[in-house]
This record gives sequence, structure tokens and C-alpha cells, in this order.
Amino acid sequence: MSDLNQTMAARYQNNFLKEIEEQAEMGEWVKMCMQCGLCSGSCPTNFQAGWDHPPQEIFMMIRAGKRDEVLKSNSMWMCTSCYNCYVRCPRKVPVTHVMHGIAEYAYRIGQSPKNQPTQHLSKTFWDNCTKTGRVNEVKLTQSLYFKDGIGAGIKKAMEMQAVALGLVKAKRLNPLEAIGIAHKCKDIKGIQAMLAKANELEAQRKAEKAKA
Amino acid sequence: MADVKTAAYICKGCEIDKRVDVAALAKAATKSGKMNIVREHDFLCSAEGVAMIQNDIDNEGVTHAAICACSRRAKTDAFNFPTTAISRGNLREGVIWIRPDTEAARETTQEMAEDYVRMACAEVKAMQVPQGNPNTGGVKTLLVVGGGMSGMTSALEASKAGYKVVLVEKTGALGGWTAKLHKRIPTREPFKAPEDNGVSDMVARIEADSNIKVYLNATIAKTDGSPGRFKVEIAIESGAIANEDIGAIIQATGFTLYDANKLPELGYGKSPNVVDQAGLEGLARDAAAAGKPICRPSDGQPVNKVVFVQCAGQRDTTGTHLQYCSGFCCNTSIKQAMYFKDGNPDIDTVVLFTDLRTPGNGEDFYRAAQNKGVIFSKGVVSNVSASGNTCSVKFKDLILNEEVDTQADLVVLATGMVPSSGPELDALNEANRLAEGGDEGAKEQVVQMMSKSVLNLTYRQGPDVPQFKHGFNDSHFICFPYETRRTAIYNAGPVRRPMDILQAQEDATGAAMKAIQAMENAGLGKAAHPRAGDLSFPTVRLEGCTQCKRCTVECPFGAIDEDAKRFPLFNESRCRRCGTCMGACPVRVISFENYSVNTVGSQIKAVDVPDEFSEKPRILILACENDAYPALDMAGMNRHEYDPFVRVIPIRCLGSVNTIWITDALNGGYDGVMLMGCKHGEEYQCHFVKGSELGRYRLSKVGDTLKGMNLETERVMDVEVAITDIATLPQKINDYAALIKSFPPSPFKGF
Amino acid sequence: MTSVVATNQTILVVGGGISGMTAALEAAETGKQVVLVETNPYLGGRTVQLYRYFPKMCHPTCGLEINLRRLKANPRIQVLTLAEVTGISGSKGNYSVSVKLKPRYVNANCTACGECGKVVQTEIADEFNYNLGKIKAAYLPSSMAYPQRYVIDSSIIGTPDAERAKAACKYDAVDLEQEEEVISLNAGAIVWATGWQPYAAEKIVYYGYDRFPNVITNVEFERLADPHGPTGGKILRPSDGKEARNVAFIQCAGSRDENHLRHCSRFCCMGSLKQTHYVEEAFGDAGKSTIYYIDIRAIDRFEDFYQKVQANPNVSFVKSKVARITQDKDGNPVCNGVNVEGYKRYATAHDLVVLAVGMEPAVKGMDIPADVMSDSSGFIMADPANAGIFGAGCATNALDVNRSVQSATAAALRAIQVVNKVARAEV
Amino acid sequence: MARKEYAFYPGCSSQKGASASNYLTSVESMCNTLDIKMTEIPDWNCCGASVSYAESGELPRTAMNARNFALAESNLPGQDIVATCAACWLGSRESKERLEHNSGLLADTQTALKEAGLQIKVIPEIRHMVEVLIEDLGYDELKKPVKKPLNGMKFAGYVGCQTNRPFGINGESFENPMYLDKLIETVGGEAVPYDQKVTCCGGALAFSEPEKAQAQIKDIIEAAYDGGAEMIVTPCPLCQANVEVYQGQINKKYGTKFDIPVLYYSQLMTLAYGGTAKQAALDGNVVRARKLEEFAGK
Repeated sequence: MSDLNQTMAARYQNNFLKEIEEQAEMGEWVKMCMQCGLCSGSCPTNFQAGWDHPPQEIFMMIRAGKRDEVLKSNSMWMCTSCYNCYVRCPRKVPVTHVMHGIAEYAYRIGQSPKNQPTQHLSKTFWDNCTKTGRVNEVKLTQSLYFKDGIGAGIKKAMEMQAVALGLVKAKRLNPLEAIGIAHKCKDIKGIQAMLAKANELEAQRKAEKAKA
Repeated sequence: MADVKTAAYICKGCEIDKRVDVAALAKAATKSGKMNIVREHDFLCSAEGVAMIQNDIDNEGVTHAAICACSRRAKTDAFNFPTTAISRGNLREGVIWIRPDTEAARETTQEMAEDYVRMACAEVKAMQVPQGNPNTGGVKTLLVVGGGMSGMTSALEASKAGYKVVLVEKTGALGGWTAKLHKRIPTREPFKAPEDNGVSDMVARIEADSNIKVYLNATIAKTDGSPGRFKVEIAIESGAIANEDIGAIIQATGFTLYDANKLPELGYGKSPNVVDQAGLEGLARDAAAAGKPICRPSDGQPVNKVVFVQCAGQRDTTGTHLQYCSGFCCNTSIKQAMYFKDGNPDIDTVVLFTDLRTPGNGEDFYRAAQNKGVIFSKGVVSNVSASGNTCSVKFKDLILNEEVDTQADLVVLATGMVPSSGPELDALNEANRLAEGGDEGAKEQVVQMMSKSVLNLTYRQGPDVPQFKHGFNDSHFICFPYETRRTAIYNAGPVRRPMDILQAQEDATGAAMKAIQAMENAGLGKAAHPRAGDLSFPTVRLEGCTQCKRCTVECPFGAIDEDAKRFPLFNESRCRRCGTCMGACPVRVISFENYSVNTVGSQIKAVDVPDEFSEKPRILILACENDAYPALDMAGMNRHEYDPFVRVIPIRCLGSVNTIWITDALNGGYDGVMLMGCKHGEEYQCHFVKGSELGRYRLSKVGDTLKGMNLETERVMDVEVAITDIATLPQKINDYAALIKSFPPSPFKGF
Repeated sequence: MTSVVATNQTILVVGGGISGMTAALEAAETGKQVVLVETNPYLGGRTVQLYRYFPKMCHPTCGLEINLRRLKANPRIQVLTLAEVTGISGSKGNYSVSVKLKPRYVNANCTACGECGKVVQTEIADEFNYNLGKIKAAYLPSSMAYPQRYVIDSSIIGTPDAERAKAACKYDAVDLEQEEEVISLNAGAIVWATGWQPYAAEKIVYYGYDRFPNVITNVEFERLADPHGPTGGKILRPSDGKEARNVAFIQCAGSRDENHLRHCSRFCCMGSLKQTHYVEEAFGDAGKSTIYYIDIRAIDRFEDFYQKVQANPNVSFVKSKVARITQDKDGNPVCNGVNVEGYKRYATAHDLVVLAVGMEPAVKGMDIPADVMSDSSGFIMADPANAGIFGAGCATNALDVNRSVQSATAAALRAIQVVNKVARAEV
Repeated sequence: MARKEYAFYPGCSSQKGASASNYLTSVESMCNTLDIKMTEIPDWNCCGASVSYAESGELPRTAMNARNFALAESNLPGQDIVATCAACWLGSRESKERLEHNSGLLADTQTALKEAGLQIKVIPEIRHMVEVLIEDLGYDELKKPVKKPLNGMKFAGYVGCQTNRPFGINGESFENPMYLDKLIETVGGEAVPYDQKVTCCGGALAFSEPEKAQAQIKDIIEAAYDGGAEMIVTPCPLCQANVEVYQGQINKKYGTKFDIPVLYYSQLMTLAYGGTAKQAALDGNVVRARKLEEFAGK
């Protein structure tokens, strides 16, 4: 992983903006920001702790070439995908997607914070839903709880017991899913093949971009 | 002159007849007013009322009419009798609307009304119908000084309207700064890319235009005369003089860039890689000519990074550099950054600014630049240093809140514009004064200053157009941006205020409009703004003149020169009819046909001044007709009451107030005089620019006169009035009246 | 039937604001015949609804008075108020134009004595004051109104109120029989000076203009500060009439925003800087102003005005586009956002929030009945295709007053070029 | 033959026994009454949801959605795809837009689809259930079948994010959409005004950053109570689950006493149309809506 990081760093000799424009999904929008701060002010998490850098500041940092600070930042991972910034931006910058794109890139080249919970969720979710074509909510929940090891997992599970029980009572949680008896697509093979191809092509495209 | 036949018309409408005894008013008009005809009418502004007056004019030979009804500002279309001298007695807004409808008030209200009738009669008898300037030029050729974008535009637009133009350019080619531009800021949708500078096309159109005569390598040696009859001497390359008869003049002498050598801290002069915006245009043009990308001046190597420093030596609050913003530089840096990006997107271009100023559709241009990858950072540059072939730019990043040091191959300083106006007249006149006193240094200075003169006017008040602020030429600025203190001489383009090409072209078109208008009106003997169309003009009884020069010094428009015998020489078509000369004249030999020492003086005398036992003081108010008088009118419309002992006379401008009016009033037993004029000073609101200021200066001397008469100096009061003081002005009047009542009655009553 | 004398050497000016009046006067004072068409019952447009002008802090009515005097003294201008151009046919040098005239229900006999206003009982929203107050349905729009003639609001036609007005008028000035009419006239050239309208603030939903009484617009604030406005010049906030001593100004309310107005409206920065003076004028050191901005665009000679305001300790500047306005329990609007200079979050309560709404061309949406090019923001573009129809003032760009006057003066010459050509051809 | 037919995309959470199964049940009852035929897209797969952004690249995510498009189009030609879940709707619509505006992406997607033996010819319209109700039927049609108006009941219409942004319901503002309030009123309920109607519930962070998410949920519920609401109504399964199931934890953490039922619009409509508590899947609510249960019993 980290060598991919070095390759990129080398390839873009500290032209971080260019790197983001070419490598991060929607990265080409970063340059359009005029620093009005509407996105930062519109973020629902804005008035809570945890945002070390709001979107408009991340954009400015990218322009200023602060590569490590940006890639290692927690900020992109705080996005709730509420799209407030996205619909309000006076420059029509798709802020939500740009933040996702930067996060994905940081993660791809191994620069994102270790054990970033949302990142873990993201991966778990994707693995989960691509495994059978559909989400297995119980397994998803389990793997999320147990991400920090059995102990923490049980603790969390206990905390959440009331919630879980409520859902079970309400027939909205099917314990059987835990042992894999759950909805899945019939053509799982096809889906896997499709995704394999998609991943292969995607990697290829990004490499091409970087070479150009 | 035809026989004088006077008439007074008294309107009973709008409840005038309910509030005052109209018969008594008629009596006043007949007895004290001594009018030949006196008529009352129920509804004077009605068709019948107007017909009645017209009939008297046509069939009774009435030449002078006092219309006693509403304010002179009301019903102007009805009471419009161009061939007859007209005065208006303001019985409505001036009397019944500002007095309470009570039995107690009835007597004083009646007295007020009668006085206004007497005053209207007295005034109209002292008036003549203006006959117009006998001394018109009628030349319809426009002189444009300066062959840059503004000048060329004025010339082409005037020609398109059918006028002849003489275009004088001091260099060997037309085009000015714009010709030096590689490209210009876009002028139309989609505002995304620089455009061709458009100069060659305009030059071609000018050369092909038979209406336009061009002098290159030429300057104005001398400008004599007046609107409609300027005699201009043009010094041409050969050293010879060409003479042109000119009707009006446009000064479009443009600007120079602020001298970047004054900015060593920004590295200018320390490295060829630090240039100003003009320098960059030069590099761009050469590169384009050579078909190569813009290279680094120091070693001709390719440029990988350019930093643009906005507001270099501009928006300065320390007093060292330019205080103003030049308005065009943000767009220019954007354009110049595109020179690089359009050629090679991989070149880094960074614009360092504090406020990015791209108004209107400039916002599209800004977005286009961002889209092309130009980076904009809000930051303050503290230092640019150069070592070898690279520069390092130190700045405070205001967004990320940190000090940054960035390297660049090329640094462009946006230094802004300095107007190419002539010498500053106050300084020049001061130098002249000292020089006449034999000061050698001053003589030097005068020569040096005169060498900068653009127009070389032979005007008594100096060779060029007065300046307003920051060395930009005169402009009334908001409502009437073209108005200068030199009639028929207009400024166009950056010499008037900082502006970009597009604005300058718009401005130059407007200036052409004003110049054409000035020529047309000069030819008809009509005044220019703000008394547009006024046919009256000052006449002087030279036999009474003491050659004191006050009129020639004070005229805000430099209309009065001195002849060989040092008598004032009036250039009527330069005159704006403000009456400042009349106010200044200590021997009262200057007057206008419809506005004179007498038209006002006789009104003052017409007022009935009760004796000292009556406890009815009289207070004279001389009110500027542009702001104070309308404010009083509107006070009436809004039924704000004020003291019944005041008598208001509208004046053209505080500058036209002759102190004799004040002394006459006081000698005549008035208890006080209140003068109402517009704000003066830097943010002046006087429509004659200096009128209220000069008037006030004159009045500041009245104190001594009062002392001489043993009167309290407070008996003469000067108030600054804005047209919006509708509610506050009555209060000021009442306070003043209270003050006057606290004094003993004027000892001069009854004399 | 209203009759208008006009030929193909006449210049038609559409819009009687400062641009239209300027174009009309400059042309007429150069000897041209002009017809000036205005939709309001009075001339002067939006400038007369301003309390003061920047940068001189002088009063718009001062210049209006001069322009009205020029107008009254000039027989070449025919003014049509309550009039609207509904159709233009023909071409450069020979247009034929139809104009719709709405009834004023008051004729030229009116002496503005005000008797009708006294007897009429119905009150209507006071448009001159942006509906911040009410006026009688028989009214003089303002003390500076020209023509100086009352208007009877069509809403009371056919009611006893209208009859009362008629009865009260001794001069047969009230004419309730007046009907809308359409007249047609000739023109050689046309100057289109229909000006601008404030951007509809309620469209910026997160500012709650239509939800919070103490969020108002910059044009409304002008009326609050004006001694002749609905509050007599006292800066009182709408919700409870409390003195608004702590005022926030939000720049780019609509402007520079691709979701609203793409362009920068140019005048709003100076407008808000000017309005901080109103707060100071009213409350001295007890008055506090905060300007939330992206860039302060105090262009060219206006810069020193900005510098003076910056030096004022009672005015603070925050580089931030406010993200959301909420309202606290005391009815104070609270500005929420992030100061991007160093990323500082804020949630600041003010007595009153003034939205510096941008300038939208009035031509936008109005179908100019001829082939006139306009740009993506709806402003009329200078374009050869525009032949004999020329934009002036804010119909052509986001302009401040003196630039509008420049633009209008230029437009007058362009129109004159056309009619002079016609004249030369006919000689 | 029903008056309207659609290709139904229930999405993972709306399956039997999944977290939004009660949504599914009530939608089915509602559609029966309105004579809308919803045919499930055979073998549909997960949309990937926005939260998967870090692991899934653009192409794989698009491919997942494209597979659904291809299946719908080949099996249910000419029918719009209708999603009940905000995330599914958003994910699908985004993919549709990108495929339509990015030929490169389309080509790659086709290549990938081929591996699953599929291909896209036409991309069907992607609709949200709510769009179908108010655009294809209209409030008047929705009102007609109302047998038991929910008179006197106060609801906070909670629109949340993804049914509202970035696409939203046509003609509605992002900041203050009215359709949900109108739906509530259509079935006789009262929609209370409150200022958190479109605030994010933090759903995406519910697992990873529970404190943050719960802090946002708390604000929403408080505002609903302040507005005088007895119940909250939402069109989004994620919002429903989050706002409902964490109330207990929030009460623990903040000492609040939240106990407010969170329902789907489809549950209200089912009841107003005279449906039973079972048809409205009231038993599927963790915070039981007693008032409605009684109402249904009557």
C-alpha cells in the first residue's frame, strides 16, 4: 500500500492539487472553491467536535499542497452524506462527493487514519453487500461491533441489546441471518464476475490517468 | 425696450381664500405692488385661469406677471409663459400650509401672505425676460485630447452622430495603453477568455473617417476662448503650430502605471523576473510574436510558476502609496494568468489577493480562470526577494492563517493606475504667487508644472481642469458624473476615475454626448448644467467696476478673465449662471436679466416691517433654490409649521448672496437673517461645486459689519441644509426665531 | 385619448428612473424630441427610495430635484407615467410602439391639495416604502413625486371611497371614468432603461426572510433609515419595534451564486458599508454593525470609504457566507456559519439582519418586444444586432448610480446617432 | 390490470425480517388500495449506498446499480423503477446520471455487465415511492380512498436528507419541502411546524460515530416535541430506524424522556384508508404507536 503512496507522491512532485484532480473522484472540483465557507457552515456535524478541517479548508489545504495533513485527516470521514453543502454551494461544487472522493483516495493509497470507524463501516458494508449481492444486516452489525476485538464487541453488543431486542420483537431483525440464512441474490457468481471486471477496469483507468 | 405692463394674479384655490383675506392681498398688489392689473381667480392653474393670464399677455400687453398661488416648483406646466417675466408668490406651501388654521394665527398668516404678494410684485418688476447670449460661437467641431481607447471612442462616436472631430495624440500612434496589451479582458458572453485588444480595427475606422482629423506627435500649445468658439493651437512634430476652431473639448489623456520602483520590498528592480502588469503584457506580446511561450526574463528559460501580487502599492492606508483601488487589476491578473494556462495548463499560476474584485460578469471570468486551474489565495504579501533565477514570495495566508514562503519563476505586481491629468491648480496658483514674489524655486516649480499642462487654457484660473481627489480630474461624481468646473470641457476614461477598457469606452461615449450637447447649447447661448437652457447671462457695468478681481477669482467655472485694462472679461458661454460673481461684487455692478442685486433687494424692501413695539420681528431667509427651498416646500406639503415672522427668498446659490442684501435687511429693521445653503467641502453637495463654500467665506466676514452696527453677531445665521431636512428645518427656523425674539428688537426699525 | 406627438426622429426612453431620466434629459437638452415612459405613477425609480448615496452620503432627492427642474424647463420631453411598452414593430429609424396606459383616476386639474386623501378611508400597502407601511388609497407617492398629482388606487374604484374622493375634489381632478388605453407612437430610436429589482430574498430559504420578521433586505433598510420612511427614520426592528442597535449585514445574498444570481451585483458591498453609517448615525457608539462577506468590493475611488468604515471600532468584518439564520427565544436572528479566516465557527445573535440582496435586471422575464440580445443574467448586451434599441443603466449591467448615469448618457448619444441619420436622410 | 405498474426496488432493508420490513408491509397495503402494481425486480441487488464510498470505486458502484437497471429493463420493459428507500433511490439516480453524462463510464460498465451476461439498452426512470404518489396520482387521488381521517393527531413530518437532497422531489425546495406535510394533511393529520425537518439524522455515522449521530437525533426529536408533535413521520428507512431505535440510549445519555413513535407515511395512509394495524405493520414499530393502534382498533 504505502509504496503506492510513494509512487503517487513522486509522480505528482508536490503538485497535490493535480494529484487530487486526477486520482480522487470529483477532485477536479477542488479548484472551483471561492472560500465563502457556506459548506462548512452548512455541515450538520459542524457544531460538534471532530471536524478538524471543514470542506472549504480542506480544499484550500489541497491547493496549498498540504498532502499529509489532508490525506491523514479525519475530516472527510465525518461526512454524513446529507448533501447540504452539495445543494447550497454557490459554485455548484459537489462537495459531498469530493469529500468522499478524497477519503477514498486517501484510503486507497494507505494514508487514511488507521482504524477510522467510518472507513471500517464503509469497507464492511461494501464487502457485506457484494458478498451475496444484498446486505446481511446482522452480519454487518456483528462485524462492526467486533471490529475492535471480541471484548469490545460483546460490550457494545450488550449496550445495544435493548435496541436489538426491540428490533427482533418488531420482526425487523432476523437472528437467523447470523448463520447466513438470509436474503441473497441468485446470480452471486455473475455479480462477483461483474465486480471483478469493474475493479480491474477501474484500477486500469486510474493508472492511465496518472501516467498521462 | 417694449413698454412694461405689470399684472398680479392671486389664486383663491386650495383653500387660500379660506385662510387669508384675498381682497386684502389684491389691495396689497395694487397699492404697494403698484401692479397695472390685479386679478383674483378661484382656480388659477385651471385652463380658464391660464387662459385669463394668456389673454392679458396677448391682448392687454402684459409683460411682467406676479403669480401669487402655489410654490414656483408646482404647476410649472400650467404657469408657463416664455415671453413674459414671471415671479411666483408662494401663498400655499409658503404660507397657509406652514401655519395653523386658527383664529389666533390668522393675523400673522395674513401679514405673511401680503408680504409674499408684495415681494412677488417687487421682484417681477425688477426682472427682464432673458434675451440670450449675443456672443455665441457656433463652432461644432469637437477636440479630443488623447488617442487611447477613450479618445478614439469619443472621436468615433461623435463622428457617428455627424460631428467633426480633431483628435490630438502626443505619441506617434493611436491606441494608448490598450495597444500595448497582448489581449484585453473579455467584453461579452461568455466572459471566459481574453479577447483581441481591438485597437487596429478602431485605428482603421478612424483613418477611414472623413469627419476625424488626427494629429500625431502633437500636443495642445494653447486653448483660448469659450465653448462654441475655442481657438486651439496645436504644436505638431515639425515644431509648427496648427490652428483649429473648436466647439467643445474632451480630455482623454488616460493614465500611467504606478511606478513599481517605489516598491523595492516587492522585489521590483532587484530581478528582471519581477515585472508589473505592463511588463507582463510586453513579455506576452514578444512571446506571441516569436511564437514561443512566455519565458523567464533572467535566463530565457521556461516559466513553471507565476505569482500575481494584487494591490501592489494600492489600497494603501499608510499614505506612502496609492490610497485607492484601480478597479481593473484583478481582472487583468486573471487575464494574464490565462496567458500561461491557455498555453500550458501545467504552469502554476497563483493570484494573491485580499479582496478579489470582479464585479458584474467579471464573476464569470473569475470562475473561468479557476476552471483553467488558476489558484487564488487570500493573503497579504510582505516581501518578494530574488536569488538567481527564482523569486521567493513571502505572504500571510489569511485562510490557513500561516506565514508562507513560495518560490516563483516570475512575479507580477498589479500596481494600478495614476491619472495623466495636468498640474494641480491650487498648487500651481500658490507657486505662481510665490514666483511673482520673486521666489526662484517657485519659478522653477511653475515651469516644471506648466510643462505637465494638458490643455494650456488661457483661463485666468489656470491652464487645466481642476482636480477632485487623488489627482483625478473633476467630476460631480454621483448624479452628474460628467460635470466639471470648466464648461464644455469633459473628461473621459481613467483621467476621471480608475476604470477598465469597457467602462472607459462607455464613459467616452457619454463624454462625447455631453460635448456635443455643450456645442449645440453654446451656439444658442444656453447655459449648461445645472441651469441647462437658461438664457440669462451676467452683464457688468464696467464704469462702476473697481477692478478688485473678486469675480475673476471666485467664479467656480473660470468664466471670467481680465482684459488688457484689467477689467473683468466675461466669457458668457463658460458661465453656469450661479451668480457667484454677482454675490462677490462689492460694488454690485454684475447682474442677470432675471436675477440681480435688485430682484432680491427689492423683495427685501417690499416686506412690511412693523415697528419695534409690535413684537413682530422680521426674519429674512435666503434659501438655496436647489435644496433648501424644496425642503421648505415639502415642509409645507407635510404641514410642518414654522414661525410666521420669517420671509423666504429663493436664491440660485449661497455663492450669489451679496452682503448688501444682509446689510440692507438689517438697516431696514429686520431682526435677523438666516442663510440656507448646501454642504461644502470634500463631500460638497453644492451644484455649483464651490458656490456655497465661497458664499460662506464671504459671510464669515459679516460679523464685523454687525459689530459696526452694534448688533449681536447671532442675528445673521448660516445653516447647512439638505433637501431632506423637511421636518428638521422648520425646527431650526423656530429655534432661530426664538433666539431672535430673545434679543431686543432691531434698533433700525422705522428708519 | 392621450395624444403624444412623436415622429421617426423621436427618441423613446423606456423607464423613468435615474438612467431613463438622464438619457431623456441629455437627448432633449441636445435638441431632440423625447417620449419618456414610466410604469410607476412618478419618476425617479429606485434611487428615490434610497436614504443616502455612497460615497458622499448625500441624498438622492437632491439630484432628483435638479433633474426634475431640467425636465420642467424642457418642452421637448413628453412624460407618460403608469405606462408600459407592450409592443415594438418596425426597425431602426422607424419603430412603431404601442404603450399601455393605466388609469390614475386623477387628471391634470389636480393641485395636490390633498383633500381626496383626507376623505378616503381604505388603506393600502405603501409600495414606495416596500410595503413596510400603509397609505390611503388616494395618495401622493412621495413629497418629491412628479407629476405632482395624486393617484387613486384601482382597488377602491367602484366603492363609496372612490365617490368620496371625487366629491372632495373641488377641481374635477378625480375622474373615475378613466380606463386603461393603448396608444401607439413612432420612434426613431429606443433607450431601454427599465432598471433592476432586488433579488427575491425568500428564495434564499436558509436565511428565513419569509419566516423571521427581523430579517430584512438592504432596500427595506434604506426606508427604515429614511426620516420620511415608515418609522420616521428610527431603526426599529419589525417584530417588536425595538431599536436595532446590533445589525448584521449579509453580503452576496443571492449574488455570486449559481443557485441564484450568477453575477456580482457590484453595489451591495458599498451599500452595506454605507448602511453601517446609518446605524452609527442612529445610535453612535451604541450601534454595532457586522458585515459578513466573501470579498469586499469597494472598487476604485470607493476604497477610501471602505477604509474609513474599517477604521470604525463599531463595525466588524467576518469573511464568511452565513450558512443559516435561526431565531432565538427573544426573536433575535442568529447568524450561523464559519469564519473562513482561520476556521472559526460562530452562532451570533443580532437585533436585525439585513440581507444585501443582489440586483436582478427588470428586463429579465419581461419580454422586450424586439430582438434585443441579453446575457446569461438577463442584462441587455451592447450588440450590433440591437440596431436602434439601446440598453441604459441597470438594464445593461449591475451598476451603481454614477455608472448608470454614464451608461445612460452614452445610450442617449447612441440614440441620437440614429435619429440624426434619419434627419440627414430626410433633408 | 392495475392503473399503474412499476418495477419495484425494495432494497436490502425493506426485505422481510429486515430493519424496514414494516415499511414494505405498509407500502404493499397502501398500493393495493391505490391500485398500484409493484412488481419486484427479479434478483435485484444492493445499491451500494453512499456510505460504501471508501471501498467501492465509481465503476463497481455504478455497475451494481446498472445491473438492476438491466434486469428491470429486460424483465419489466417500459416500467419506471420505484424505490422506497432513500439511499437506494439516490444511489440508483446518481448512477443513472453518471452513465448518461459519461460515455467512458458507460462503456466500462457495459463491459463489466457482460460478465454477468447483462447489458443496458435504455436506462429506466428512477422514481421514489413518494414521487409516484404525488406526481403520478396527486393529492386529490390520494385523498379519495380516505375512510378514517387521522383527525386531531399531530405529526412532525421528518423529510431528512436523501429523499430531499441532492435531487429532491420535483418543485420542492431543499430547505423547506412541503410534500410530507401535505401527505399528512391529505390523510387528515396535522403537520406541526418545527425547524429540523431536513436536518440530517447522522444515519451514516450511526454505527461508526454513535455519539455524533445521536446528538443530531436528539435535536430532531426535541424540535418535534417542541413543535407539539405526538409522532414523527418519515419517508426514509434509515431516518426511521435511527430516530426510533436510539431513543433509549439517548435518554440514558442525556436524561431525556423520549418515547415518540416514528412512522412511515405509508403506515398513516394504510390506516386512513381503513387498513388494520397489521396491514399498517404497526407491530413493526419499536416505539409502539399506541394512539394509532387504538385508532386502528376502532
